[in-house]
Amino acid sequence: MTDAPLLPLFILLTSLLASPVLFALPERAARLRTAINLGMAGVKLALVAWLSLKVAQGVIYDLRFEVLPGLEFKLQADPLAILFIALSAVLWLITTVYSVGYLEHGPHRARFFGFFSLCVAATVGIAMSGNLFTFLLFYELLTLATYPLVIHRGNAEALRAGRIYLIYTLAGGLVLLLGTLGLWVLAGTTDFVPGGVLADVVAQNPRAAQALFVVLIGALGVKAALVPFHAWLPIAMVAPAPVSALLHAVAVVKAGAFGIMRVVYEVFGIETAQALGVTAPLAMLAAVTILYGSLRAITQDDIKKRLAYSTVSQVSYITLGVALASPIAAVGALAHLIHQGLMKITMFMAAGNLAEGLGVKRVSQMDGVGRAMPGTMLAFTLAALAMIGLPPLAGFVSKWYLAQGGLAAGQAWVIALLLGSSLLNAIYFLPMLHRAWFRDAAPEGAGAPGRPRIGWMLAAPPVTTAVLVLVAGGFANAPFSPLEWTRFIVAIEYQE
Amino acid sequence: MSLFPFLTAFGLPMVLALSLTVPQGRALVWRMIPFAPLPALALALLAELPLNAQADWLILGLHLGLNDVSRLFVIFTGLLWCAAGASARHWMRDDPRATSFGVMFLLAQTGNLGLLLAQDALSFYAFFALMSFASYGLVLHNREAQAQGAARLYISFVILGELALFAGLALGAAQAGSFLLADLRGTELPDMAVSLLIVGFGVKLGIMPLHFWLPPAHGAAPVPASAVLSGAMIKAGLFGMMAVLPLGNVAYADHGTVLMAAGMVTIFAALLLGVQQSNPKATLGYSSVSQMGIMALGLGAGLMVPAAWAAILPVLVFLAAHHALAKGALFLGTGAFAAQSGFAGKLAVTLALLLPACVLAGVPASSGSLGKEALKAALAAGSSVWLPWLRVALTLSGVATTLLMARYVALLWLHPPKTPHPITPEGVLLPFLALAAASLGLPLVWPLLAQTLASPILEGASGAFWPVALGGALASGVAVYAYAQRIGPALFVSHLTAPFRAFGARVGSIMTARRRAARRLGHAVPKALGSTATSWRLGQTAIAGLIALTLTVEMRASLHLEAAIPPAPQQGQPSSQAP
Amino acid sequence: MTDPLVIFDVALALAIVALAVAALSVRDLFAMIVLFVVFGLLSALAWVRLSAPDVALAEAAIGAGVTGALLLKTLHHLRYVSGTLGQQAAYGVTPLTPVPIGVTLANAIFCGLITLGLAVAYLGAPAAGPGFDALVAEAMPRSGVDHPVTGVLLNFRAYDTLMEVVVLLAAVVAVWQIERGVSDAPAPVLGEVWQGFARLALPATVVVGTYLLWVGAEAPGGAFQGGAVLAAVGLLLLLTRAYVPQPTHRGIARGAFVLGTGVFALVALLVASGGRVAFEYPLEHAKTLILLIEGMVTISIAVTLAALFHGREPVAQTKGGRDDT
Amino acid sequence: MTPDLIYGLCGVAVFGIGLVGALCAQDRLRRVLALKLCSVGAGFLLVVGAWRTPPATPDPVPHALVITGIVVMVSATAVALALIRRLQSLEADDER
Amino acid sequence: MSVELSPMILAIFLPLFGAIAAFIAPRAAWSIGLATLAATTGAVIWLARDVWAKGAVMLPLGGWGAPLGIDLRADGLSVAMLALTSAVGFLVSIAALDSLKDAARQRQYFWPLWLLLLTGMNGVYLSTDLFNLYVMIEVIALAAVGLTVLNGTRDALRAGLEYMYASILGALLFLMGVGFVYLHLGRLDFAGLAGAEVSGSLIAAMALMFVGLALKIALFPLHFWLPAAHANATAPASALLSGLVVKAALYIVLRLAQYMPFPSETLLTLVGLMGAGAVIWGGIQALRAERLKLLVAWSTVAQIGLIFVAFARAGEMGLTESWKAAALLILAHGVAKAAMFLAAGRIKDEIGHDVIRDLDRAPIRPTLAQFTFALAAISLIGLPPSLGFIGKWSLMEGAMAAGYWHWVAVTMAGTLLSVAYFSRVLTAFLRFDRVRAPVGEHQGWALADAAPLTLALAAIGLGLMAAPLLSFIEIGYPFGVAQ
Repeated sequence: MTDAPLLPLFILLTSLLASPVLFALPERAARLRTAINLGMAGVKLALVAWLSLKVAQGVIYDLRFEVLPGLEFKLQADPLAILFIALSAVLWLITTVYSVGYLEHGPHRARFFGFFSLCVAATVGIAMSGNLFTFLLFYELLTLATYPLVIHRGNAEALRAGRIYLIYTLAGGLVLLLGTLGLWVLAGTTDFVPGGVLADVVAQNPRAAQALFVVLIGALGVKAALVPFHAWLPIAMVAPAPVSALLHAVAVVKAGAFGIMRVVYEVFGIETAQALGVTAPLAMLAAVTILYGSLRAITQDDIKKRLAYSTVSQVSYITLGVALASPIAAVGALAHLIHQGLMKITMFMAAGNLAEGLGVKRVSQMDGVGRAMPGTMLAFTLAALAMIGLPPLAGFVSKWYLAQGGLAAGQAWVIALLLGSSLLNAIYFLPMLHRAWFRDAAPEGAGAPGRPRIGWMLAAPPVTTAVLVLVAGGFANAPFSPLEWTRFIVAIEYQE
Repeated sequence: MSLFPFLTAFGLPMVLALSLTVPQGRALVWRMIPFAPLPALALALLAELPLNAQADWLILGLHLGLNDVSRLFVIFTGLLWCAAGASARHWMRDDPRATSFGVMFLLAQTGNLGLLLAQDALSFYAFFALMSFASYGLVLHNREAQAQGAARLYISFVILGELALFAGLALGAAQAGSFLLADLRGTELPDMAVSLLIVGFGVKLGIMPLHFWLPPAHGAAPVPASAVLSGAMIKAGLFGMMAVLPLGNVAYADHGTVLMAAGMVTIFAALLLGVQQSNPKATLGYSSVSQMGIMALGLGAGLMVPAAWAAILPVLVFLAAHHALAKGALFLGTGAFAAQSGFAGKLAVTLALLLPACVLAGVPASSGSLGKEALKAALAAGSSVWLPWLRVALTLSGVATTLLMARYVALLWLHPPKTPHPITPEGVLLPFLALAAASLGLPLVWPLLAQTLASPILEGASGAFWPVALGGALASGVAVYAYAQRIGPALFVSHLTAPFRAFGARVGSIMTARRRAARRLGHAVPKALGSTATSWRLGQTAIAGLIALTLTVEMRASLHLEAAIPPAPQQGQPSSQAP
Repeated sequence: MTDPLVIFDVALALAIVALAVAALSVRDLFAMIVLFVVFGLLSALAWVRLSAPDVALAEAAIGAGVTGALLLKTLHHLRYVSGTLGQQAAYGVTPLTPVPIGVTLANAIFCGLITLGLAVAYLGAPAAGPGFDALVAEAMPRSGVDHPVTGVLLNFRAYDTLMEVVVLLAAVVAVWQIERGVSDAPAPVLGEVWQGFARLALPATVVVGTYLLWVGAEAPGGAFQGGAVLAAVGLLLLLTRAYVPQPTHRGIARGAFVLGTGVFALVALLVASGGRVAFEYPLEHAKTLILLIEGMVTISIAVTLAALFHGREPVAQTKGGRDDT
Repeated sequence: MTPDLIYGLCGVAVFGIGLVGALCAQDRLRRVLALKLCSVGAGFLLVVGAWRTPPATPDPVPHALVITGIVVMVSATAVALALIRRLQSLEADDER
Repeated sequence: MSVELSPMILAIFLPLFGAIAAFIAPRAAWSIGLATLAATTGAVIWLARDVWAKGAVMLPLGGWGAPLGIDLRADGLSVAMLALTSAVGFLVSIAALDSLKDAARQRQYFWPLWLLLLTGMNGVYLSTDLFNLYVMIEVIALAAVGLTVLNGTRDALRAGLEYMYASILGALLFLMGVGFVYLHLGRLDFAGLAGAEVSGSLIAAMALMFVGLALKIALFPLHFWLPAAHANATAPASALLSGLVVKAALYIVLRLAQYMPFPSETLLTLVGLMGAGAVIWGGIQALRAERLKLLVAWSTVAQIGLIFVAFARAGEMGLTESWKAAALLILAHGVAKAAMFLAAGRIKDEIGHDVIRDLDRAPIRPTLAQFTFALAAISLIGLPPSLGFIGKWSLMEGAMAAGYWHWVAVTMAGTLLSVAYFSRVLTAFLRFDRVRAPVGEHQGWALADAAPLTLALAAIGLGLMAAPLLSFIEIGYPFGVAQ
C-alpha cells in the first residue's frame, strides 16, 4: 500500500478548493490572489511530481466512493493519468503566470481565476477518473467551468461564441451520458480497465457495441473537435488569450482526446475495438479532420482563428494514433498529447502577446513583428517549426512515431497523410514566419508604434514553453521525458 | 519453302516506294500505302511455323525465316504500319514533300519488316540500317530548324549505333563461325561483342544514356512517322537483342547488371526529363524511353540469369506489343487532336486518348499492368539480389508513366500540336481509334495470337491500382503547383479556398435562413398554440378528456385481463407491508 | 313501480337534476343562486329520504344556506362595483371571451362520456356493499357518545374533523388576507320588514343552534349544524347592522377562529399518556371531552362562518384607502 | 328500483352536470356554483353508499365524511368568492 | 401525567400550533414561524432516526386502527418527503425574512398560511387514508392559494383564482374517486386498497383521482394554471409552491400507484406521453418566456413532466424500479427549484424587474444570486454531480435497461431544451456590453442570498449522497423489492 493514499485527492483539491477562495476575494486583492494562484499551482506541481515518482515505483492509487448502488465515484492514478496531470500541472503554472500578466487591469478577475482553477480541477479530475462515470462528472464540470472563461469579455460576440460552445459541449455531454449509461447497462460497469470491459458484450451483441462506440466517440469528438463537431473551437477563440491557450492546449480538446484514448484502450480494449471493426473508421475520421483543419487554417487571416483550425487538425493526430491500433502509433499519439500542448500553448501565448503588445491580430498585420518582439516571435517560430515537424523539435518526434506506427499497422497511407499535413502546416505557418522576419513593418500598420510594453509575466511563459518544445524533442529518449513515459503507458495498454 | 512469300512481305513496300518516284502512279500508290504490310501480316498470321527460306545467292547468302517470337513482332509491327500508313495518307495529302515522305516511310517499313524476317546477321544488319537511315528523312521531314537539329542528333546516334552493331555482329559472327543468327544465339560471345551489341541496339531502344536522340526525333517527325518510330522501330532494338544475343544460354552478369541499372535509371530519369517537355510528342517520346527501360530490365535479368529467360521472353514480347499499340495510338491520337478544330472535338479526342494513356500507365486489367505483373513474376526466377529493386522499380514505373501521361494530356491543351496544313479529321481519327481499340483489346486477343507464349500473361495477377492513382495524384499536385506558379501563390491560395468559402457561405446562408425560419416558427407556433389553448380554455377540456381517456383505457385493460388470464396478475403488486 | 315512494324518489331525483341544469343555464345570476339554494334544499330532502338526517341538516344549513348567502353577498358586491345594482337582472359581470362551439361541444361530450362511465361503474358496484357498519357498531360503546355520526366525527375519525376545522381556519386566514382594507361596496342591509323579522328570529335561532349542538351526542345534529345555525345569527346581526365589526374586535375574532382548532388539537395531544395515543380519549372522560371539543368547535364554526360572510378583516374606517399590497 | 339506485344515478348526473359547468362556464360565480354542484354529486354517492335497506341503519362513516366535505366546500367557496370580490374591485378600479 | 409524544403527531401538530400562534400574534409571527420550523425539523429528524432504526412505523390515531380509525405511517419515502419539506421550508422561511421585510401585511399573513400549508403537507406524507388525504389537500389548497395571492397584485389574483378553481376541481374529482372506492370496498385505508379486486368502481375511482391529482400537479396538459400562479406569487411563496406544494400531490400519486391494482401498461404509456408533452411544451414555453420567474415556472412544468416520464417509464417491471427515479427527481426538483425561485426573487429585488431581455442592461449585478441561479440550473438541467443528474441517470438507466429508447430520447430532448432556456438567462447575467452605467459599484451580495445558496449547494451536493439517500428511501420497501 501507499504512505499517502489520498494523494490524488489532494492534487484535485489544490485547485478545487482554491476556486471558492478566489471567488470570494475582493476584486482589489490582486496580490493575494496572485499569491494563492501561484502557490496552489506550485503545490500542485510538487504533489504531481511526488505522485509520478510513486506511480513509477508501482504504487497503485485507487479511491472509491459509492454514489448509487454499484456506481462509484472513482479516482485512480495510473501512468496515463499521470501523463495528463503532469501536462496540466506544468501548463497551469505557466498559464497562471501569463494570465496574471494578461489580465492585470481587466475586470472580473475574481471570477476569472475562480473558474480558471475550477477548470484545472476538472482537467485533473478527468485525468484521474477511474471510470467513465467519474469521467462524465468532470467532463461536465469542465464544460461549465470553461463557459464563463470563454465569454469573459462579456460582449455580444463572446456571448455568441459562448452559447455555441455551450450548446456543442453540453449536447456532447448529454450524448456522453447516454453512452455512459449504455456502457453501464451493457457491461454492468463503467470502469477503465486496460484491455477493456466489453469483450463479452462484443462477442454477444456486436451491433450494440458498435453503436456504443459511435455514441461515445461522437460525444468525446465534440470536445476533441473531430469533424464535423469542430465548429465551436474556432468560434471560441474570442476568449482571452490565456483561455484559448488553456482550451486548446490543456483542458478542453485534450479532455476529448484523452477520453477517446480511455474509451478505445480501457473501455473497449484495443483488440476488441479492432475486432469490432471500429478503429479504421475512426482513423479515417481523424484523417479527414487533420486535412480539413489544415485546409481551413490556410484561409484564416485572424491569427487565433488560424491557430484554432490548426488545433482542430493537430489534436486529431492523437485520435489517429489511437485508432491505428499499433503500439508505436500509440506512443506517437500519447507523446503528441504532450507535445501539441506545449506547441500550441506557446503559439497562443505568443499570439496574445502580439495582440497585447502591438495590437496585431491578423496575419496580414504581422509584417516585421519579429523585430518588434523578438523573444515572443522566436518562441512562436520554434513552435511553428515544431508543428510542421522539423527535427529535432517535439512535433517531429510524435510524427515520426505516428508514421512508424502506420507502417507497422500496414497502413502506409498514414505517411502520405502526415506528409500532406506537414505540407499544409508549412503552407499556413511559413507565411506567418516570413512576414514576421523577412518583411519590414508597414509604416502606419498596427505593429508600427515604438517598442511594445509587455511585462515579463507575458514574455516569459511562451519562451519557457518554447524551450520545453525544444527539450521534449531533443531529449526525447532521456528518462522521464514524455516519450519515455508514453512507452511505459503503451506497454500497459497493450498489455505487453 | 518458297522464298516468294518472304519477298512479297518486304518487297511490296519497297516496290511501292520505288513506284512513288513515278509521278503518274502516285495517287494510286498513296492509296495502297496502308496495305503495304499486308503480305507480311498474312504471312505471319497464316503460315505454319517454323518457317525458313534461304537464297544463298543473294548478298552473302540470304536467310529468312519466321519463328514464334518474330511472328508476333511482325503482327504488331505490321498492324502499326497499316494504321500509320492510313493516317499518313491523309496527313500528307496536301504536303509539298509528300512524295519524299512516302518513299522514306515505305523504305523504313521495308527495313523494319525485313529485319524481323532476317535470319542471318548481314541481312539483319542491312535491313536495320535501311530502316534507321530511312527514318532520318522522316525525322527531318518538315525541315524546320528544330527538325534539323533533331535529325542531326538522330543521325549521329544512328551512326554510332550502326558502328557498334556492326562491330558487335562482326565479332560475334567471328566467334560463332557463322552468320546465322541462330548460331550467334547459341555461341558464347565475347564480352566485347556483347557490349557492342548492347550499345548498338540500345541506341535504337533509347536506353539511357543513349536516348538523347529519341525524344527530339519523335517530337519532330510528322505524326504518322512518330507513331511508327516509337511504336515499331524502337522495338527493332529489342528484337535485335533477342535475335542476336545468346540469351538463355550464356550468363553475362556484368552486362546484365549494367543493363538493369541503366533500365532502372531510364525508367525514372525519363520521367524527370519528360515532364519538363513542352511538346506533347516529345513527352510521349520520353515515355517510350521510360518504357524501354522496362525492357532493359527484362533483358538485363535474362543476361544475368539465363535460366530466367524462358519466362521473361514471352513477357517482353507482350510488353513490346502492348507498347507498340498504345504508343502508336497515342501518337496518332496526337495527330487526330491537332486535326480537330473545335473544342468539343478536341475534348472528345482527349477523352479517347485517355484510354491508351491509361493502358500505358497500367490501369488494372489493362495490358500494361498485366505485362508488368507478369514481368514481376517472371523476374522471380532471376537474380534474387535484384529482385526487390526490380519489383519496386516496376511498380513505381506505373507512377512514372501516369505522370508522363498526365503531362502529355496537359501539354496537348497547353501547347496544342500543329498540323502543317488543314487535315480531314476523320482520316486521321480512324486509324487512331483502331489502334486504341487494339491496345485495349490486346489482353483478349493475345492468347489467340501468341498461343504458348501467352501463358505467363494469363497466369499473372491483374495488378494494383494505386501506382496509377498515386501518379495521378502527384500529377494533379504538380498541375496545381504549376497553376499556382502561374497565377501567383496568394491568388492561388484564394482560388484554392474559393470553393470552401463558397461552400461555407452557402451553408452559412442556408443555415441562417433556416435558423431564422426555425426561430420564427419556434416563436410563432408555440405562441399561437399557447394563446389558442388559453382563449379556448383547452386545459379545461383536457381535464374531461383525460378522465374519459383514462376510464376507457383502464376499462379496456381490465376487460382484457379478465378475458385473458383470470385471476389477473396486476402491475405494481401491493406490498406485503399492509398496515 | 307500485311503491309510491319510488315515484317520489324518481320525481325528486329528476327535480334535483333539473334544478342543477337550470341553475347552470339560467342567465340571471340572482336566479341562478336562488335555483341553487332550492337545489340544495331538495338535495337535503333526498338525503333525509336516504336516512341521513345529519347530512341533510348540514347541507341545508351550510351547503344551501351559508353558501347561498355567500354567493348573494358576492353578487351584491359585484353588482355594486360594476354599477349594475339598479338593474333588474344580474347577468354575467365578468368579461367573456368566446370559445368555439366545438370546444364546448367536446367538453359536453367528454362529460357525458364520463357520466356514462361513472354510471356504469356505479351500477356495477355491489348494492349496499361493504361498509363500516359492523366496526362502528362494535366500537360505539367505547366512543363516549350515542350517536354514531358524532362518534365517527369526534372520535373514530376525529383527526379528519380536526383537519376540517383547520380548513375552516385556513379559509378565514386566506379570506382576511385576500380582502383587505375598506370595502368599496357597502355591506348589504336587509329591508325594514326583514329587519323586524330578524330581530324576532334571533333568539329562536340561538336556541335552535344550541339545541342542535347538544342533541348531537344522541341524535342527528352536532357541532357543524349547530355552528351553522349560530352562524345564521351572526349573519342576521351583520345584515341588520345590529353588529358592525370593529377593528378592536380583531383580537377576539382571531381567538374565536382558533378556539375550536386549538382546543381540539390540545385535547387530542394531551390525552396521549399512559399508553394511549393521540386522539385516544380515556373512556371515562370521553363524553366530557367530546362535548368540550364540540362546544369550542361550534363557537369557532359560528364565528368563522359569519366572518367568511363578512369577508374582510375589520379595519379602521378613518384610515381610508387601502394598506400595503 | 331502490332509492339508492335512483339517487346514486342522480348523484352521478349532478356530478356530471357540475363538471360540464365547471369546464364550460366563464362567469366566475357560475364556475364556483358548478364546483359546488360537483361536491353535492360526490356527497350523493357517499350517502347512497352508506344507505342500507331499512330497517337497517345506514353506515355512519360516510355521513360524517359528507358533513366534513360540506364544511370543506364552504370554506373553499368562501375563499374563491373573496378572490372574486377582490379581483372585481381591482378591475373596477382599472376601468374607472 | 406525562404526555407521550410521537414524532409523527408532532410533525403535524407543531406547525398547526405554530400557525395558530402566528395568527393570534402577528407581530411575533416570524419568530414563531422560525421556531416552529426548527421544532418541526427536529421532529422529522427524530422520526427519521426511528425509521432508520426500526423500519416503517405506524401510529393508530385514537387507538382505533384502520379501517375505522386513521393510521399514520412513516416509511423511508415519507420521511424523505418530510425532510425535504422541512429543510426547504426552513431555508425558504429564512429567505422570506429578508424578502418580506418591507411588506408588513404580507409578513403578517405569510407565516400562518405557510405553517398551515406545512401542516397539510406533513399530514399528506404521513397519511394512510384516502379521505384524510382529501381533507389534507384541501388544507394545502386553501393555504397555497392564500400564499399565491399574498402580494395582492391583479395578476397574482387572477392566477390565484384560476389556481383555486383547478385546485377545488382536482380535490372534488379526488373526492368522487373516494366515493367510488367506498362503494367498492367499504373502507378507505391504503391497506384496504392493497389487494383489492379490479372493478368498474375502482377503475372509475382511479381515473378520477389520477386526473384530479394531475390537475393539482399541473401535469401537461393540465398545467394551464401553474405558470401564471407560480410566476406572479411573491418569491418565497413561489419557492414553496413550486418546490414543495406540487410534490404533495405527486407523492399521493406515488402512493396510490403503490397500493392500487393499477396502472396498466397502457395507462403508464399515457402518463409517459403526458410527461413527454410537458417536457417538450414546458421547454418551448420557457424558451419563449419574457420574464425570469415565468421561465422558472415553465421549467417547473417541464420538470414535472420529467418526473412523470421517470415514474412511467424508468424500468421494466412496472413501478418497482421506476418509483425510485421518480422519487429522486422529486427531491432534486424540490430543492433546486426552491433555490431557483428564491434566487430569481433576489435578482428581481436587486435589479428591480425580471425582464430577461433587459437583465443585461442593469448596472447592478447580484452576483451571488446569479451564481445561485446557475447552480440550481445545473441541478435542474441534470448535470453531474447534482441530485438532478442522479435522478436523470436512474431514469435513463431504467429506461435503457427496459429498452425504452424513445423515452431516453425524450429525456435528452428535455435536457437540451433546459440547457437552451437556462442559457438565455445565464447569458444575460454575464453580458456587460449593454450596460450604460459603470458596473461593479454594487455587486448585490446580501445575507439573504445565504438561504438560496445553501439550497442550491445542497441540490448539487446531494448527488454525491445519492446512495445513502436511496437506501433510506427504500426503507419499508414502498413498492416491494424487485423480484
